[in-house]
Amino acid sequence: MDLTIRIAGEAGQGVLTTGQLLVGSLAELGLEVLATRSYMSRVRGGLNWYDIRIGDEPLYGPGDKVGVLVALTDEALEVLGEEVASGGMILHNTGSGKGDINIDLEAVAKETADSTLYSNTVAAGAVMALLGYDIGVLEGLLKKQFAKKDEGVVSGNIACARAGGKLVADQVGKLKGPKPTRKGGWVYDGSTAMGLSAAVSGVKFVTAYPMTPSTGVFTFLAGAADEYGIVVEQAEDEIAAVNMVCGATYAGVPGMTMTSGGGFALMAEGLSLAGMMELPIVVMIAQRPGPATGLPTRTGQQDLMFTLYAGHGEFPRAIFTPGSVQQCYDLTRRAMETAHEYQTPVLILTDQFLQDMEHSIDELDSQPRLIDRRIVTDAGEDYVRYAVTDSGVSDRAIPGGEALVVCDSDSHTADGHITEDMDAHVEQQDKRMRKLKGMTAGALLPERFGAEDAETLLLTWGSTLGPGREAVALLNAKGVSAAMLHFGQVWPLAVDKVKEAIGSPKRIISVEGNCTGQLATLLRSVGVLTECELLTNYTGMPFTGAEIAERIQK
Amino acid sequence: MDLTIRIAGEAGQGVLTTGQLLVGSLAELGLEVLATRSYMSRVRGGLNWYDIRIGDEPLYGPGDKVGVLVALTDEALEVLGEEVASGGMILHNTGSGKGDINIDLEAVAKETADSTLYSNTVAAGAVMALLGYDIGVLEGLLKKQFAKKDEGVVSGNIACARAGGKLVADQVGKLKGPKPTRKGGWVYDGSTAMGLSAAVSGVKFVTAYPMTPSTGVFTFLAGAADEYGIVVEQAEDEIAAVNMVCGATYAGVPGMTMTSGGGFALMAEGLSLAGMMELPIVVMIAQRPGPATGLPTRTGQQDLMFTLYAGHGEFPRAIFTPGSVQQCYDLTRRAMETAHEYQTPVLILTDQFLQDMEHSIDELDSQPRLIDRRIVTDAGEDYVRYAVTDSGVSDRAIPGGEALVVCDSDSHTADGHITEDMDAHVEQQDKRMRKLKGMTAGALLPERFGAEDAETLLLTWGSTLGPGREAVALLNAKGVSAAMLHFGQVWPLAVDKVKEAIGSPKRIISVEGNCTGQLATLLRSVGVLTECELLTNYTGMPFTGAEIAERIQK
Amino acid sequence: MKLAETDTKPAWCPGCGNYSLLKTFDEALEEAGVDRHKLVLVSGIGQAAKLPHYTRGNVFNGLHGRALPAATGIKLSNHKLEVTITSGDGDMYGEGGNHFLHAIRRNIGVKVFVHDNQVYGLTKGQASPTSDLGMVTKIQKHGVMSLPFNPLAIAILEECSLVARSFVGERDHLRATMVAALKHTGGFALVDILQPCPSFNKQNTFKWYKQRVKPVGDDHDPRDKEVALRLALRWGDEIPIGVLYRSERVSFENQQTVLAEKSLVEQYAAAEGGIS
Amino acid sequence: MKLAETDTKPAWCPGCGNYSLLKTFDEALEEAGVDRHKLVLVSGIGQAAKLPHYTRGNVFNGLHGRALPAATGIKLSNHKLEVTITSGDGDMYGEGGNHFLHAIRRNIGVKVFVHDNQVYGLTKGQASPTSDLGMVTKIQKHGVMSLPFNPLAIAILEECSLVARSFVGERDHLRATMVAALKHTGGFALVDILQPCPSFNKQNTFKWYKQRVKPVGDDHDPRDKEVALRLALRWGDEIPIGVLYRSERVSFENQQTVLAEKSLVEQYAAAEGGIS
Ligand SMILES: Cc1ncc(C[n+]2csc(CCOP(=O)(O)OP(=O)(O)O)c2C)c(N)n1
Ligand SMILES: Cc1ncc(C[n+]2csc(CCOP(=O)(O)OP(=O)(O)O)c2C)c(N)n1
Ligand code: SF4
Ligand code: SF4
Ligand SMILES: [Mg+2]
Ligand SMILES: [Mg+2]
Repeated sequence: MDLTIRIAGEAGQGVLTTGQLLVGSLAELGLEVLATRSYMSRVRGGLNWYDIRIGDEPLYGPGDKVGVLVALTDEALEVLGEEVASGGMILHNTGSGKGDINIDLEAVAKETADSTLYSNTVAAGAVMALLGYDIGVLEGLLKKQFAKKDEGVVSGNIACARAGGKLVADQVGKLKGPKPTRKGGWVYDGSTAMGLSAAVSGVKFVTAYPMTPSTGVFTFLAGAADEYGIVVEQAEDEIAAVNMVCGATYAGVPGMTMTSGGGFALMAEGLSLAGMMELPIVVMIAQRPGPATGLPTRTGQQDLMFTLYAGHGEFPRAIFTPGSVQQCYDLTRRAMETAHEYQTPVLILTDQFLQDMEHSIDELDSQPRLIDRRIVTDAGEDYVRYAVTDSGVSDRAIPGGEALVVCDSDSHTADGHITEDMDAHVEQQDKRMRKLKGMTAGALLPERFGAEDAETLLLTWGSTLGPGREAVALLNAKGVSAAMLHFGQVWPLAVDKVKEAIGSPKRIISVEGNCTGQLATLLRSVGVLTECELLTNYTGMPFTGAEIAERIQK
Repeated sequence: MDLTIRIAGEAGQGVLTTGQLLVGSLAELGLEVLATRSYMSRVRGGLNWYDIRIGDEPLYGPGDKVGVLVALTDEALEVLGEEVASGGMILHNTGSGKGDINIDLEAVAKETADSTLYSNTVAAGAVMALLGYDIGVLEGLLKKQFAKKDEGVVSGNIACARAGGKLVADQVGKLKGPKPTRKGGWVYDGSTAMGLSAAVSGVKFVTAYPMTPSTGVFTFLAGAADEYGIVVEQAEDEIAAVNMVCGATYAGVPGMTMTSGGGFALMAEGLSLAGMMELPIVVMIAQRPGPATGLPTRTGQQDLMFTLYAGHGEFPRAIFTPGSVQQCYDLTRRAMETAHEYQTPVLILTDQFLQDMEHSIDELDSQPRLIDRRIVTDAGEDYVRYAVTDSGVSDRAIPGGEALVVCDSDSHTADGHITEDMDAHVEQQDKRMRKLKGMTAGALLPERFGAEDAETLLLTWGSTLGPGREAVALLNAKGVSAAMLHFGQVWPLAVDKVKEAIGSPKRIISVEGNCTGQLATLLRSVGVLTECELLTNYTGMPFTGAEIAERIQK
Repeated sequence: MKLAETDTKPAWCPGCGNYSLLKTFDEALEEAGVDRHKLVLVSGIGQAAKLPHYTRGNVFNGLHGRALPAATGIKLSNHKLEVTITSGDGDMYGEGGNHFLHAIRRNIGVKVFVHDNQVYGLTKGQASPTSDLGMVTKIQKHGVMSLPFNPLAIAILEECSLVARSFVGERDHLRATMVAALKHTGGFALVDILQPCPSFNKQNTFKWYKQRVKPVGDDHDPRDKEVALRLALRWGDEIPIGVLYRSERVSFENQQTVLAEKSLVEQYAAAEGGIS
Repeated sequence: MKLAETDTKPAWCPGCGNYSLLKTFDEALEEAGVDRHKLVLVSGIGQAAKLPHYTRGNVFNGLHGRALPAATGIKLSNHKLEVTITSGDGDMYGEGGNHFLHAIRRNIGVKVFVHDNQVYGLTKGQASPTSDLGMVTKIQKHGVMSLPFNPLAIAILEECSLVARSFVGERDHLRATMVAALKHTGGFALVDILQPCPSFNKQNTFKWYKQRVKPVGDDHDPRDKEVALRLALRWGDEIPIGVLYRSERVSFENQQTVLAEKSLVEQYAAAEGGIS
């Protein structure tokens, strides 16, 4: 069984604080936890919410109906009340009596600990108790969290948690939370998993211009900079960011920048530069709905084709599209490795939904395990940067040693110097493009979830992994023969293998967070697919498994 | 019959001047003329050439073998000598005797008119005479050209032209030029045709950051600004340029910017803005080989897919790809009209080859014929900018009248004000995307050259029109059943009609100036095509008809 | 999902300096007699840049950092419009820095109001080009190390047509300064407005500004470039506010021969008429 | 088609100021004792930006306008390299204007040599940000209307670590100025070099510059910001050349705690070694 707790209220009211207390406690208890965030583009006010789905079996995406709604404002209750499942309960932050449970959280906090600041703790305590969970684990968390503050803060919070618990005492039993089934403890969000992976893998230079929803990774890396030895610098604009990373990778350290679609649009020229100069840059793009500024704090999957073709001229690139928090960790490393193996730009395409998604997974290794930069250290005076090879990959030396390293944005000869000779131009272009062969051979194949011979095959990429898996399970439970193929890498594609992986199901449905079906377009363009159905959602909200399953059955 | 005259030498030596004297004279005579330029990325030195193909039947592309090579330097002779057809002649600018005709042009000019400056005229006179043409027409041209200078300049030049003619007197007859067949006079290059069309059609605001090979149009419009009433401003960068044009079109006048791939990369965000704000901007992109700086003065067709997907988020756009000087004129107007009909960005994709190509065509109308901006002038206080309509097109008012015009880069409601409401977001997104229906219905269909039932069908887009037509003629002449389909508009595509136009020939060959076959990719992506052959050329030089025909027969 | 209700009110935090800025701006527009139908409120993206949605006029709310080029295009197409920009310090001096430099050189006749809160508000508290040295944020963990950008000094150096500074906590002063900018006809007018951001800038608070701002005296001659520059460079216990500088330049649009008589929009309409 | 032969020699016009600039630069590198293996010659695109191909060192010839951010990334990854930039006035002050503003604020330790010919050379003669008022080109048909950008004054205002001007026609002066920049350890060094472009700038010719440039006297104190600014603003019958300004700042790379001991490149190599 599973259940979703939704904390909803204005920005600045502590939606996040309450939610994170619960996420920490519930994960520690050993529940499966998957939390997602919905927030508006403002710092105070508006209507934000935080959904914590808990279960006794692995969870992959957001839940469908809300089991417990903690409505911190009247608006939250009005707008979101109807999404509460039958049998669900509403805890309303007021004495007005519109909820199933009505508590003036701030008043309770004030009364209990003489501070309205702890009202979040009251709410967390109430929810824990309501679902029949031991409040002790929340108390432990509070102790850890406020270890550095004075004793009064800890005791005040603990008293508030208990007070919250007491206030729902008469309701306990009405709604039972799922049973803990795992060894608890670790919860990560996509941003943290990506940032951690980059740090562990040896990113040494990070620069970005802040842009939602990519700022989480940037902030994580700024926080981790001293520990891992990273130079983190805020750029004056995205053009500076991508060009700085080009410089850094040329000089010899793994570099990375992160942005969203609008910022990435400004990086297209720099991407082309990295392609021409053969620099192993990594750009992380966290998608949000466009065009233009669009909905800055929402989610979407509209930039696949743009990412694939961004930059003038033709050059090889790889695009990874992690689908889970675990993949955020795994594929960030893989992106860095691919960039260095092939000396060409690599993109990581993610989105608000996944960046903010928290998931209870096993502990991620935080010990440095630097990737191999694949540089040559013994190059001598006769070194040339762009030697023509079968693989398209040339020995890469870095400046400072005996070899002079000459890189050019113009067409160049093997020695890196500018040329207008057309034979050299073609030879170098062919050399660069040959990398695609190796990159294709090494590319991640789409992963199948469900039976080999399923009649209906869902195609998904990126963050739709979780909702897609859940949809398959729901469909299967209803006797529908369905499976899913998820693309964790969308470029390059091993055409024959992908064709084989798709097989010939009765129905093929591309499930995408955009309105034109970009994965389907891509697959058609390489000849993997002819016709397929589209199931799209471009509301700014992620899919849920139930939504997909339902729309497929219609 | 046809014949190519090639003038070759260093930048700054007068290659262009000589060539243009000849082009003007030969067109005036009534020959079919098609001239193309090859130059290096430098201001002086290097090796540039100018090919003037003349014929007694319509010409569409550059010639294959050179009939007359005017080699202004030794290098020109060495590098280009072998491209002279058998029976062709070399006029070498020296007494050294390596050419068929050896004239020290500067010495002759000095001797004849006491100025080395007129050496170009000597060369032009020599070529005219050599081919058996009347030098009088060249004299007329010189008179017109130097009408404002003092008499000495005119007479000096005329004397030099005659001197040139005399020096080849003993060679006359060896090589006969084709016969004039048309009423002569008008010659235009692609840049002029485009610029003139924009001016005539009512572009009122033009801004750009200089970038080869788009600067020709920019320069033409700067020159025409006073006559046509255009504000022309050089922007500080391409980002400024595209955003200025967004502002100008919002305010109510047709606006345009021009650049090449690298500059366009910087405009991708602005393009997305125009999509979101529904602004009728026109961006002209003159392609050159990339990636990055690449070969700045050469030609290529590598940016089709980039142009199609540039900008984050999904929004409608149209892409025109003129193939001839005449189409530069016709489709620039059509681009402006389409932008205004659908209130969305429209792109014109051209390249160095076509921008610099001169062609003897009928006179282009230079009288203003302003396009209909399709604005409403009677909107009142209750006006909203983004009314939801079936066509997706809303009434467009411009600021300054009674209606307040509110445009937003964020998701917005019909009144243009920022919203985070997802229903409004989806409603507006659907509205914008609905424009594609009308745009598709009105889209230019690919044009067929050759028999309906040809066994081999060439697919071409943009500037490959001419070489493609010539290839078809050559193939047909050899008994090969071949035809061509040329795309003057590549987006949106009327899928069914394009399918029909393609039919089911035995062989389909996409002939493209890139290495991945971008038109073929595009056609596959929309389901118009499955497999096809590729015939590519990414050397930086344009195709010739002979080259295409030969490679097809292999 | 209907979230519309929440969008009609300004999306600013309680206590934000933008509220009084907006109010004063509205008053200044009235006082300067600006016809709302001829007014185009241009902005980029940021908290400041939302302002146009909360008042009346034509609105062009464009891209982050790109208000100036958009406004330039608007002004050149129809120079009879009053074109204002409301922008943030990140928007105008960070992402938009190059346009700032060159628009002043051009002297395009737009009125630029920068809500200078010395921080990136909307993206939650990173340093901006005007952040003071040492300011610690989640990105600038060791404090800001880049010298603050001084927009007024740069503008004066570039002989910007009108250069002023004010503070949202001095409403009369702010209104008067805004009116001066709105009435200005010589070209580019820059008003940098100190605006507390209680959510993210805990250093340069309302009180911090209030204690420091000091209007330049009536005897200050804004034609004196050297003095103006000296005032602009003052940032410490005392921060001079007021119109610091005025230059004698002709606006860009008034130098265009093509615009000597009619705006481009008028010319187009006339030509269309002539043809139809 | 083989066009290689023509590429090995500088692709500049005969009589171009870049030739003596290149020669002097080579001499300055020798005189300053720069190890060519530790030298990275960064550039953008333009005539000036081709220079790195014509001398010896590591080369990063990047995008038009983007030399500064690339150089910043290089310097931060390996601050033990000597990172120089050769750039044009369009490259550095036009397309690259925003980076110019912010790199100086950052005080990144790179040496910037701007070949200032007051025109766009490579694209054949459009006005650049430093073109004089009134200069007529094929684009600026009515002459340049934007006030010229004054890079030195802006740099001084931003307390750029070292600010200098020189002229290719004064080779000893130029060499000495270049050496001063190369030996500078305090951060960002700007040398704006007046460079005649006989092909496209018919106004500011060799002779025009030669008649006007005047070295600042030995008594000039480059620590005096006001005087430096006054010198930088002088542009007319007399154009001061020399090191106009020096500030007391610590370079950006020297403020990074992470770089206190080793460069990032060294750290990576060490960590790799530890693992393998
Ligand atoms: C190209 C681009 N980069 C980044 C962003 C994200 N962004 C939005 S507002 C903002 C900064 C806001 O700071 P400021 O301009 O000072 O305005 P404030 O919110 O402080 O008023 C940023 C970085 C964006 N929208 N577009
Ligand atoms: C993004 C981009 N825009 C435009 C260009 C075209 N371009 C190349 S060099 C140049 C200007 C050259 O002027 P400057 O920097 O002063 O150098 P100079 O040639 O005068 O030495 C321009 C506009 C380009 N390469 N890239
Ligand atoms: S974040 Fe700061 S500037 Fe933005 S609304 Fe809140 S207080 Fe105002
Ligand atoms: S165009 Fe000017 S700057 Fe460029 S090489 Fe020629 S003379 Fe020198
Ligand atoms: Mg701000
Ligand atoms: Mg220059």
